[in-house]
Amino acid sequence: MTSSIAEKRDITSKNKNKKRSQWAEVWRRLRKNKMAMVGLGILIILIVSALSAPLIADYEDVVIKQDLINKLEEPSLEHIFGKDEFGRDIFARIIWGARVSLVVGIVAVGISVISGGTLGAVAGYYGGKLDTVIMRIMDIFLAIPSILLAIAIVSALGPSIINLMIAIGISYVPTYARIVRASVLSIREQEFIEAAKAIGASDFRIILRHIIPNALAPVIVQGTLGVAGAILSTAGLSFIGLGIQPPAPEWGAMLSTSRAYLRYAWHVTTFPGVAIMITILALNLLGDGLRDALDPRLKQ
Amino acid sequence: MHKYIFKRLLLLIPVLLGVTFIVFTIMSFTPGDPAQLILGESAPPEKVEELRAEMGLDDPFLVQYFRFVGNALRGDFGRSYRTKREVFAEIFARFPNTLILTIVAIAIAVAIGIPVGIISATKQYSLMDSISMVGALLGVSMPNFWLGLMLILAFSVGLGWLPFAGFEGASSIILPAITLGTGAAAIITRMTRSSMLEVIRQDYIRTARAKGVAEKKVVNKHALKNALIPVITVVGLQFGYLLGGAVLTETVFSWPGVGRLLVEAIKQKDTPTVLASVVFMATTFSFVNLLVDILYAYVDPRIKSQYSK
Amino acid sequence: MSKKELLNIENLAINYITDDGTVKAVNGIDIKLDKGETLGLVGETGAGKTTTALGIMRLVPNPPGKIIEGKIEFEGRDLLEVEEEEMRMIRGNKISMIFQDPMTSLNPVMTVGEQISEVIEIHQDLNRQDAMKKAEEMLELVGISKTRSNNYPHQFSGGMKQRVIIAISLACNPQLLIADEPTTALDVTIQAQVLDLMNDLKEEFHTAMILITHDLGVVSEVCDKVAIMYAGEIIESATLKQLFENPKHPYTLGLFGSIPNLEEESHRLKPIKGLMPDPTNLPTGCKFHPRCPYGTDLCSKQHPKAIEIEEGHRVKCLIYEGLVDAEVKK
Amino acid sequence: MLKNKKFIVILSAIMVFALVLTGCGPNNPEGDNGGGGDGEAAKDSLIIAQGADAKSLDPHGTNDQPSSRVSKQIYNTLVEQTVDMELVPGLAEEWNQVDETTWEFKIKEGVKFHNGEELKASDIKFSIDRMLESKEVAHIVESIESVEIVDDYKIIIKTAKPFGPLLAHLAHTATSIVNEKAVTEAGEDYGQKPVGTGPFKFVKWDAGDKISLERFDDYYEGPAKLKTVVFRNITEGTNRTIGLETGELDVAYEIEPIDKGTVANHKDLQLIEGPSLSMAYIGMNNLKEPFNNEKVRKAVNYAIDADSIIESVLHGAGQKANSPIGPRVFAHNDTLEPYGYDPEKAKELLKEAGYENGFNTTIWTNDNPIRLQIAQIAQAQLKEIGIEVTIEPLEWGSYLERTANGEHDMFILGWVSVTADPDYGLYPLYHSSQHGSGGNRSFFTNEEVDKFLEEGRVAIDAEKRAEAYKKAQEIIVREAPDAILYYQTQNVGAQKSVKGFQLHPAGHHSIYEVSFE
Repeated sequence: MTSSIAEKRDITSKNKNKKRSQWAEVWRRLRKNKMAMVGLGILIILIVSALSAPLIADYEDVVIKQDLINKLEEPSLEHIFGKDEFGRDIFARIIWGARVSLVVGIVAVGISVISGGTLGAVAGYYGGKLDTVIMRIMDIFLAIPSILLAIAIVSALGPSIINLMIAIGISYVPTYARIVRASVLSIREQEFIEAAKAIGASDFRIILRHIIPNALAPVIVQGTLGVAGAILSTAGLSFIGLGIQPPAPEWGAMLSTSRAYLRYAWHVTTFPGVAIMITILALNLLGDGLRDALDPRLKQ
Repeated sequence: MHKYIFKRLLLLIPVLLGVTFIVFTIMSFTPGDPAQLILGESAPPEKVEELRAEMGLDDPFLVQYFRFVGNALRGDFGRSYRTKREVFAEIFARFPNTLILTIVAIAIAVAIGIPVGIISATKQYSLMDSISMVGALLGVSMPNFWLGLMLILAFSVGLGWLPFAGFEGASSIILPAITLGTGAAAIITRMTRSSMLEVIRQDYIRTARAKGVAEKKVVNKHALKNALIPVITVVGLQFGYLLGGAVLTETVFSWPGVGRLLVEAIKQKDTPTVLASVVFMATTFSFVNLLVDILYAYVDPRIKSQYSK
Repeated sequence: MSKKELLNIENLAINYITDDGTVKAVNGIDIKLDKGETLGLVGETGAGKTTTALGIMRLVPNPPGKIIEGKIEFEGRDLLEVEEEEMRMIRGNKISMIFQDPMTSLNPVMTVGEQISEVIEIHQDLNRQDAMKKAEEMLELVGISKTRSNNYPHQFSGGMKQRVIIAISLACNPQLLIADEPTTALDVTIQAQVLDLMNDLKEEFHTAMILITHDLGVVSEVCDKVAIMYAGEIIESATLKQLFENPKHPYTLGLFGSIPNLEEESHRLKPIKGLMPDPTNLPTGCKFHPRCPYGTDLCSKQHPKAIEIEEGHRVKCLIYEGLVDAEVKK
Repeated sequence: MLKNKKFIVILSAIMVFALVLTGCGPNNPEGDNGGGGDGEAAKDSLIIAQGADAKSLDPHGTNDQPSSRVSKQIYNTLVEQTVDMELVPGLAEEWNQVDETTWEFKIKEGVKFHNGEELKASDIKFSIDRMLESKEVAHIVESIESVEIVDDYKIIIKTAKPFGPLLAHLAHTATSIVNEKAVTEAGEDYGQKPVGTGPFKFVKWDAGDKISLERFDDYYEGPAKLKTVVFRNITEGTNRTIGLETGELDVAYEIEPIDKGTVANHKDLQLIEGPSLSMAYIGMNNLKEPFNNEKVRKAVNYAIDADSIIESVLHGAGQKANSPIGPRVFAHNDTLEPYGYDPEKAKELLKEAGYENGFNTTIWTNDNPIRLQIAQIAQAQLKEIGIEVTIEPLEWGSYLERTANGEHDMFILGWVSVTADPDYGLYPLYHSSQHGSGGNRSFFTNEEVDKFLEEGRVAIDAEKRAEAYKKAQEIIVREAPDAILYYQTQNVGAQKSVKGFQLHPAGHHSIYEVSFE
């Protein structure tokens, strides 16, 4: 009896060690993927500049301060991206906008990952009726196009940055529930779960300690791409008038509110548009790289 | 197979009930009074009250919901709060426009995505591969309303080749369909490529080569059909996504589709229109899913035998 | 070159070039095979047996694989020199191959009939219907009812699938059949059946065969000649009799020591100590020296040459070059 | 194999279904939509773009601008208002006021409806009774107590109380005269099957896309010059200009301020600008601190620079307002001085009111881009005097509901005095009985103003009315319940070949006189 417990424990701890080295292995493979590293590099630059935004430009005095006399000013040495329709420095707004866009993207995905992941894990782990009920509800949500669900939620709750994150987050819950459920179903059958059950671990503990870490790979990949999707959704919502409150700088809102000036002041839409594109590009490159790095079949 | 299809259609009922319930809940329990909206900025409170009563908005939530379900079962989705028009007629006039836009967009996406994906997989690491992958990445990265605006500037204003807006004959669908389909084309390209790369590594491809099958045939006959299985899923998902996401494109191009109607209706708390549009969309979405699953069975005999069980 | 000679591989070297380094999978091997003869190619996983087989078919995946040097003479022509198109006409026709895992070697979305008839259509001047008819005959030949030619692979068991693959590989009556561990993935009871079937058909069609395996038992039943591979080299080759009666190389001896023998009384199995070397970082000198019970300093420095110790029996070991003094015993 | 066949059958069935559905879509490529000002001789088809689709062509079912713009071409009213806001006979040939509450109208003879019916007094009674029943437009005619038919061409309208602006109200597009038979026949679908007496008759409505009208040859004032008029729905403002440039549109309403120069300078295009009856204002909740303090409200007025808003948001397409009703509206008080931009004075007033260090507040707006821009400028300008404003965009529905409930601090709205009568422009916004959803969302309460507004309403004598309204305006501006910003200038872009287009200040322009050169 005791020996068997020791044995199982051994298996679990081995599994843990395996995990650690597995992440190191993933990182090693990821590092070799040049495109993924380019993506990661861009993201790091974005995050750093978002974090250091207050050092680059003062929010009150530059980002939201209007200068109507010099509105739509072309890029110059002083204002490298030019000025917008209120005479605000576009460069400063883009740097600050990185904060908003990244936060919206990450928090929205966080909401969907946590709620979708939990639902999916519970459904997949317990199976049976609970599974059926949860997944049917997810099917219902899936049948409502996600952008429309987001529109309905934002227009119901009112457009604000928090509601935006909630709306986008909720609309992608079913996606993550499905992904997590699928990987939980395959993991559930594996031996180390049996082992953990045998030593009397609680369900909660098993889900938290064993299943979730093992189901993480597809979620990480989807999540990276999901942040990109959330940023695009935010831009789309801004376009139909459900963006965040002005004058907070958000790339999608900058792009869509200045679209009337597209023909007269190229810089007003180009820079926010390019900022969005580069970010999405970087997230996609990283997501693809992660997918390859996490795919055990590619280990060779 | 029949049984399977029947079963799937049966499943549509609870899904639609669920969808309408969720939407009804959102519409009912959030601020904004339809009666007030109908009457506008200057309407005495008594008038608003009167209208509310007349519209049945004062009844308990569940009563309202089941009244809707009851009427809907008889094919009566009611009249729009905004236009007083029969919701069904309104949607029937506009839904086909969205559907045709989505179909053309997805057709463009498939027509571009699959061949480019195949070429780029079979010529992995070639210049062609790099170009198409960069193109695909740009395609998914671009906010599509922006793309649409620029397409209008280029092809309507600049070159004068294509109509700038509306649904005025076949040529007007080109720009909106490209706008809507670009993202999907990019996703399908990437999916086809990675799926193809995956399949090309499989043992049975080696078997085919060992049989002396020409490389072209290895790709087109042996690999493609297998590689298409995940691509079909993506195409199906994208179809649903485009159907819902068409609203942005519709707005840019003043396309008379149901997406714009729906957004307008949501904003105006026009519950009957919202419910009916969502029912239409969800039904179409479910049909597309079913179609995808049937296509699966067609492509993959393993799945077919599963359905027959 | 004797008239009977079918295949003559000389100094074949195949590398896999990856980011992690170059894997020397096949490292200057020589194989000779006559018509109708069966060669057993034996070695542990990773010894380079499958790569050798793919090399003969010219199907080494490129990238990362690359044939570095050597020649593969088949019916007097160097296969490494012929055009791809011509090579294609040889594959499945004059040389065919049976792969290790029947579960994944058949295309899941084509019927087995189609998969058999395809090879016939390519190489024989038959229309689709006749090819299908021939395919059905082949199915019957491997013991599957022709009524099942419309079935898909997933409707067959592993053993049946391997039979289908055998049907594919023999459909065009090849001169040479390469069977890469054809039975490893099968149940033990099925293994024997499949092996017997192959053997019978090979006899019937007078096909030469290279049987890749790590199972010396199988070899003893089927093969005329044996070549033992270790780390990309053939370290010992001989006739079946020579090898089983008089194994010379310490590694070969080790292989015999690691299988139970019912006839001889032996108290304990003697597994070969250690593991196969890292293919990206092969030892210098004799590749086997770190695991060899007789290994000396010299073994780690000098690469042994192949020594013919009796007719048809060649060994690569410094002991037989007389450079290392040791008495090799079972 | 058999299974495959079945599959194909199912697949094709689905395809056919899809095709049938899509077949219902529009497939009538517009024959002659080109001709960007190149003066094709026979061009008689006008394409007009506006920013939204009409809701309903039942004039009694809705009161929104996009619908009115179309309805205006289909229907007539008893009294009509010229572009100079002069009241002239419409379907009524003449009228006279019998006593304070009784009006007699003589109806033109021989006026035909599009369905061939002749206009009779019964149609007018039917129309007005129908308006009174309608939730959407009843408020426009609510003063009317009864309509009596004298004979086929004479009716008597009685109001419950004397009602000064009756004629102006009868000129409102919502009081369009419909045909009893047509309405009864169409039932609830009348909004899609309108029948009027106007110069153009309804042909087809492609929902969300366009409405096609055709010349009505029996129009009582003679047939229009154009054969067909199409109202297209082009949501994006910039695209309307693009459509003019590509020649796909002949007329585009509401050119974006930024695009005005493009249209004006284009060799084939003309920009038509003129005053409108609409006013924009920033409201304050007079019941809530600190806006219950007049000094604070005045400070806000001084702090906001309406000129800079007009300049940067409207690109000059507006006039600084000095009163809630504009100069085109009857009894506009032109002696009132608008609050100038004076941040120093604003700060002083704040100090006097006890808000030396300013305060935090919120400003609500809906998702109208113009209002969002105004909000941002106001936010920046109020910050100068120490008022920290948070902008909260709300959905129109909750915006209306919550401002009606008085939950707001500040908000941005506009008002159109469609009838060009001060009653329409002032009563809902400033009478204390209209608090909340009635229209007085500032919750302004002033007994004197109430009195003057009631006086103006019941008085018949124009001078007496004018005096009451001028006084009311004076008090309103003095008490500053809101910050009145500007009167908007309206504009229309058109091909140069389009002749005879006149802007109507109320926003619904008549196409009757329009032709191509």
